[in-house]
Amino acid sequence: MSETDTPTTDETERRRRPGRERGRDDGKFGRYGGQYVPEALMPAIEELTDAYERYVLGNEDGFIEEFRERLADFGGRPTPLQRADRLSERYDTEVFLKREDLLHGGAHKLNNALGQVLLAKYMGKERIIAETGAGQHGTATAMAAAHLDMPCTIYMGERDINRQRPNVFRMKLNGSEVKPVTAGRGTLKEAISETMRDWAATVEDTHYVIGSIVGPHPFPVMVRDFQAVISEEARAQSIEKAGGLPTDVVACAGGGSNTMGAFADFVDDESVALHAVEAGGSTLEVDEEAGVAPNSASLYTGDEGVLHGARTKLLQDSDGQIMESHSISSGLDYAGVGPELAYLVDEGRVNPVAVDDDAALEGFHRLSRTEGIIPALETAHALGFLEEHHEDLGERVVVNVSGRGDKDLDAAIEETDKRDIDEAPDMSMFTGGI
Amino acid sequence: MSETDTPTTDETERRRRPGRERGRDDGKFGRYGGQYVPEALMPAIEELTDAYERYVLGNEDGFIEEFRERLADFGGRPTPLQRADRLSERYDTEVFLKREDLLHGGAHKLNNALGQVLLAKYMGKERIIAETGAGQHGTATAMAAAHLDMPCTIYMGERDINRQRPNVFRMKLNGSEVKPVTAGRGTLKEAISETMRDWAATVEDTHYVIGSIVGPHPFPVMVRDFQAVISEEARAQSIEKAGGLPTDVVACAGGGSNTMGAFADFVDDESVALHAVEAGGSTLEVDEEAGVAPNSASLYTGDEGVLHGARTKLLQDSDGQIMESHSISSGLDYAGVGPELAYLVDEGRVNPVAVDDDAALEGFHRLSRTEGIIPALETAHALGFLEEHHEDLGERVVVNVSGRGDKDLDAAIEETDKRDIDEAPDMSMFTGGI
Amino acid sequence: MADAGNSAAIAEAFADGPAYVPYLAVGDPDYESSKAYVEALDRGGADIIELGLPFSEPIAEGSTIQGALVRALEAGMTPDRFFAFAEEVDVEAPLVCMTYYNLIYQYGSESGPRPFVERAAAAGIEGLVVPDLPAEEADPLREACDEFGLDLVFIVAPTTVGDRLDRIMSRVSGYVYVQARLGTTGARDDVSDQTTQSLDRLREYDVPKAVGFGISAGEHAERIVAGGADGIIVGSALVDIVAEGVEEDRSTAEVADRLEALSRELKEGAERGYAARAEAAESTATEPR
Amino acid sequence: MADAGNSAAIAEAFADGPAYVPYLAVGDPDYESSKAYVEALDRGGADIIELGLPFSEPIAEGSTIQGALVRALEAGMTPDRFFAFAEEVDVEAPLVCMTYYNLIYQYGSESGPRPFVERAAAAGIEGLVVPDLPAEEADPLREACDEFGLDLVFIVAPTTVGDRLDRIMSRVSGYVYVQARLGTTGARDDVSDQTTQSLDRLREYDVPKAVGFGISAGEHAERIVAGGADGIIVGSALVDIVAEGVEEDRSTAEVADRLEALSRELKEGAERGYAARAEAAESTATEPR
Ligand SMILES: Cc1ncc(COP(=O)(O)O)c(C=O)c1O
Ligand SMILES: Cc1ncc(COP(=O)(O)O)c(C=O)c1O
Repeated sequence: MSETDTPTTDETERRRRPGRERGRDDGKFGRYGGQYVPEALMPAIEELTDAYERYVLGNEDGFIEEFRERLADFGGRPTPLQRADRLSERYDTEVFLKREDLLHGGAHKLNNALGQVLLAKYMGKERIIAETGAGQHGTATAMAAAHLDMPCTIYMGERDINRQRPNVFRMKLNGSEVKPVTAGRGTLKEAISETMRDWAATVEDTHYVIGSIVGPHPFPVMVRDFQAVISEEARAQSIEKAGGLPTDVVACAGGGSNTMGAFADFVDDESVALHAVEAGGSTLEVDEEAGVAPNSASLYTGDEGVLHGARTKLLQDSDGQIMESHSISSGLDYAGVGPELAYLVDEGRVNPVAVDDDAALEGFHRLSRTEGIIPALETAHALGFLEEHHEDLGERVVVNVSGRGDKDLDAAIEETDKRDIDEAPDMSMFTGGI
Repeated sequence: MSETDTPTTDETERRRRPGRERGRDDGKFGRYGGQYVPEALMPAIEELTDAYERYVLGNEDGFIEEFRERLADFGGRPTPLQRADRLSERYDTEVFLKREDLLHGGAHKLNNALGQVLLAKYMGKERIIAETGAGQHGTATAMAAAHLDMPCTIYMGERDINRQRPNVFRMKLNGSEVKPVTAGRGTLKEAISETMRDWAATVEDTHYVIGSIVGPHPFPVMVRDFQAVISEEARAQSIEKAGGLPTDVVACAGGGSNTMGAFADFVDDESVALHAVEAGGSTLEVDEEAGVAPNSASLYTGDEGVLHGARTKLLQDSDGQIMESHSISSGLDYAGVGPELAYLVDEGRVNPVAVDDDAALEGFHRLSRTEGIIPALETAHALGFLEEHHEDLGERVVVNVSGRGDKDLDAAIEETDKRDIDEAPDMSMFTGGI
Repeated sequence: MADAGNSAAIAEAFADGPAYVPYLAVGDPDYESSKAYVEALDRGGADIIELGLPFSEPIAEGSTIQGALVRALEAGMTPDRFFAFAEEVDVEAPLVCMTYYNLIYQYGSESGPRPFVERAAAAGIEGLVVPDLPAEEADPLREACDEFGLDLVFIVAPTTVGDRLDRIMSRVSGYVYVQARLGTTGARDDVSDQTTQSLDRLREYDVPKAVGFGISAGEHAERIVAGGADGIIVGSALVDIVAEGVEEDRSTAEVADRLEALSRELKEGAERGYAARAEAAESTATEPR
Repeated sequence: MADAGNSAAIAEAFADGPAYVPYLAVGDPDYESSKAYVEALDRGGADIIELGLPFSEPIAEGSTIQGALVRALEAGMTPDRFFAFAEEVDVEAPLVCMTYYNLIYQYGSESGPRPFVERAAAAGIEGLVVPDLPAEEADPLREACDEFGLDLVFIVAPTTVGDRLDRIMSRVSGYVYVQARLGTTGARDDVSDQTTQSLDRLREYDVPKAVGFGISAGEHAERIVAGGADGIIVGSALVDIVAEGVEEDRSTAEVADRLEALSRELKEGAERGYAARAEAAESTATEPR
């Protein structure tokens, strides 16, 4: 509590700096952002924009206090900023870990899900819907909905359901309905379309909880503002613990919510370098013919386009069709990225980097073995970056540990099996899965 | 931080009250406790007693500060004391949850594991060993050992290894060696014997991290002192949040470490009722012939005896042979219990209760569905108690949520399948496991 | 009314009598069959034909049309093949292209919508509908449409009121696509109250109102036109016939016949509705009270 | 030395020459075979026989003896059957019962060790070894033993020094069980330095010293006795023969023969060691320098 309480005045001031204000008024980040949605959703989006301005920005009815209190008591905030002793030694620089893996549910996702479900309650909505791919956002939303006593439906591709049964069970335990989406390939893309479809028919009483800083305005700013607690805490903790601002902040980027959450409060601190680490997959080459990018490096390799309600950087073929992306970590496996990150990359404020599957898997094993923290495979990309680029970094590096890896044990076994990784344990008894 | 920092003077004083001092000098809790171990282990135990007195009680070399700092930064302390809105409504009393499920690793076990591994380091030991049943203590120890860069070997029954593969994988990811114990039935009992055997041969450079408030002195007091942070925080939080001490504290009890952790700082507060909830299993009747107690209610139904180094209450047949215990939750499945709890029960200070498998499973589903927290099946017993006895409780009840239930999804599916539980979700797609 | 738009042919379609505006996804289930199907719509009495150019993430479509777009994509449909199709297909009704903004934005080497519109115009397309393009973001496309003589159709929902409605209606041309109900596309059996309210709200705007979303039979068409619509837009009910044809392995000719038959039914329904409305108007006019 | 204990028979066993003290778990693998095996030890020259009464949690045993205890428990061994066994078995060597404290504590209706000791005495048991009972907690058992004339044997480890050693040695009677090395029971091939050091440390105490843990052959026995031990305790090496018999399905007679043979070897080894020691002592006595 002391971390967030002490610098209150500072914080209020900081929340008014340009980096924190960006996009709040019109949903634009330079050329990116906007509201590219079917007309039927516009009223919902306008209502949400209005609610965002009143409750989140204006703190009407004490929304912000309730949000922070619930994040603390239910979510477990503040999360620690931990010095990683052995990584610090390995890289001969101070490495700090922002421990979002300790948040209730095991990832940063709850910051946003709790904020949105609470906002829906303030708006008088009676029902929550959300899409989920691997299930992380779905489980966070289901938890928040149970906590706040809101009926909740989660759309999930049928193929994803079969791959992520433990997460499906967790959502159901929390009382959410999980609706299988059978269209197309039965993955995240189709689940998003189906959720939009539900929303279009039920806007009046339903709120759609988007899971990252993507989608139409106000989602990108709103999700960023909910996730900004990561950098608000980390900034104060770094000053208190390490005696100053970090030189570098590193976060993985799928849609980019943990990323902007970790960056938000540092954007205006020009001395702090910001590194967004995307999934380089197996290669950065794309297969135009098959419409497949074997990576999800939309910031690093993508072009401007319009997807899921916003103008941003995308993985697309020359016609503008969205490519199928690929990553060892399902949470990074998305062809788009938040418009704010696209903007900050164009501006040169954020450094986009791609780390491939191999390096991420090594990062996964390295943190598990040397620090006693099993990271999510998403987070593992940020750790892969550290290994590859530590010589280019300053003397105080904060890495956002966006989530824990318990959800990834099966994937880690399967992928480790295919490779020869120094820091991996003897895997023989696990061949064939857990 | 504020919760543990603010009442420092109070705390120092409280740590000297009779309830906190009990057993520290001679390892005796009335007739219980002691050091019933093979002579070969005595020097190790004396060395440990000495180290416990110097570092843990005497704070030599700043042990306590380092322990607290690592618990905060690595472990995620303090954990919140959360008001459970819907349970409060349901029972018409204020229900607060002490969220040990948010601790790194997902259970209270790390408080102790981190304390002991750190102590081993202060003692100059070079190697850690531990036993584990379901794997919770093993994973906590493996994490702590990785964090503190200590080689670690975990003994685990072969049968348990096959039932708990994800936990085995987590330990290996953290760099621990997991040694299968093939003797006997290949479960916790045999793993304990095997670990003692290792220790007897390696006492000079090895520390044995016992996982609960059991075993010979100084383990029961030491583990209690490490776990006492739970009640230290909860007491301050209850005063701060709810305006006073709780009327009741409820915790499940296997060996009893989360239990004494949750009770320790309240033992001297006579107004606070302390409820230790044991696993009632399928029935409290025992099958003398087969040597099987289909429960693990050693406080509630057991007799005095000597097991694993201490005199305490046990499940045993009339000859004194230890019975095989049973519970839906593997963490409570132990025929003994901490000697301090045995004493406090005899004194009438702690109320022993048994909650059966059915009620525990209902508690598991109830908390998941209504509060958005999936509890460990161990914890679920404490929630079952709340449902059955809420009318006998006062107006402010603290329940210790000793761990999260992610480890129990398979067991929950299997057990829910056999019953008809109102609050359970539709389980059809999960029949046959995840 | 007719002079509200850029395209004379579209204006013409609403000029005398109600417009029947069918929709099919181009290339569903393959290029050649699709051509036969679109021509069947024309024979069935289409006044305007909306041709769907498939996008990989069709967030505004119901599952029926989503299915059609997936089939078309899998059979290799691209913007260039779409334009070739528009050039080759032998129909009298003017063609309107319905697609998502990213395809429009990416087309050609120059960034922005102009190359797409230029190419569409060359292929004989008379108008565009872009369900994910809000009025606020539409100016560049609006300009390109004006430059090349295309109409830009917008969708208004039952929830579109006040400022939003004004903003849209100030940019629309050709016709306005009146979404009959909340929800996405898909054939339904009833006619919604929301339709009537939307038409009331739009009365003051001088542009043809075509109602779509969920129309599946002649009787619906009749009631909707009787209720004041200047046209009806039918998509899912027609796509269902194509999908069924794929499932049941029907011949192209048979599917085409069914499309033509349903078109005829819808068109006739619309005309009956129009007649009823004219009658009602006349009786109100002659019997004022 | 001999008058240090309660049991004359035990004192006798150490009186002239080294004591060979074999151990077997009673009831392994069944009651009758076990009787034959214990009798074979006697024939093989046992001076004292340690009988293991199986406890479900034998934390001090190596896996060999643990296995034996599990087999015996599964075959139905209980304290009462153990006492019956002690009464029935036909041996000359005095019997010592080795078990864990919980079984002693729980026996009979009265709480505490007295009923167990009383019954043991009645069954002809001459002494007790309780590996999980520390000297500090031993007074009630010590008293009962004194009351009924049993010896109470304690184990000292290589790490037992100073105060702890004094505390133990002030309570021991009959003989002291010298643990040859760290670790738990189990047959090994070498003789440890720790043994020699332990024996040195114990020289000042006036009670027979029997060395155990890991002795498996006559030669070991010889070296240990030559090094100063008054007796050797052998467990795992004998239990291995029983276990092998179970695995290989050998006849009781064959297993008994093997036990007898190994006993003879061990006993002879011990005697050789004793002779060597006596010789060395004599030569030191006659050639002082
Ligand atoms: C642990 C974790 N990290 C990162 C991500 C990527 O999402 P974002 O880029 O929005 O933070 C996810 C998504 O599921 C995740 O679960
Ligand atoms: C979550 C949880 N709660 C409770 C227990 C029981 O242990 P104790 O009684 O020592 O707290 C365990 C043991 O594994 C556990 O994992």
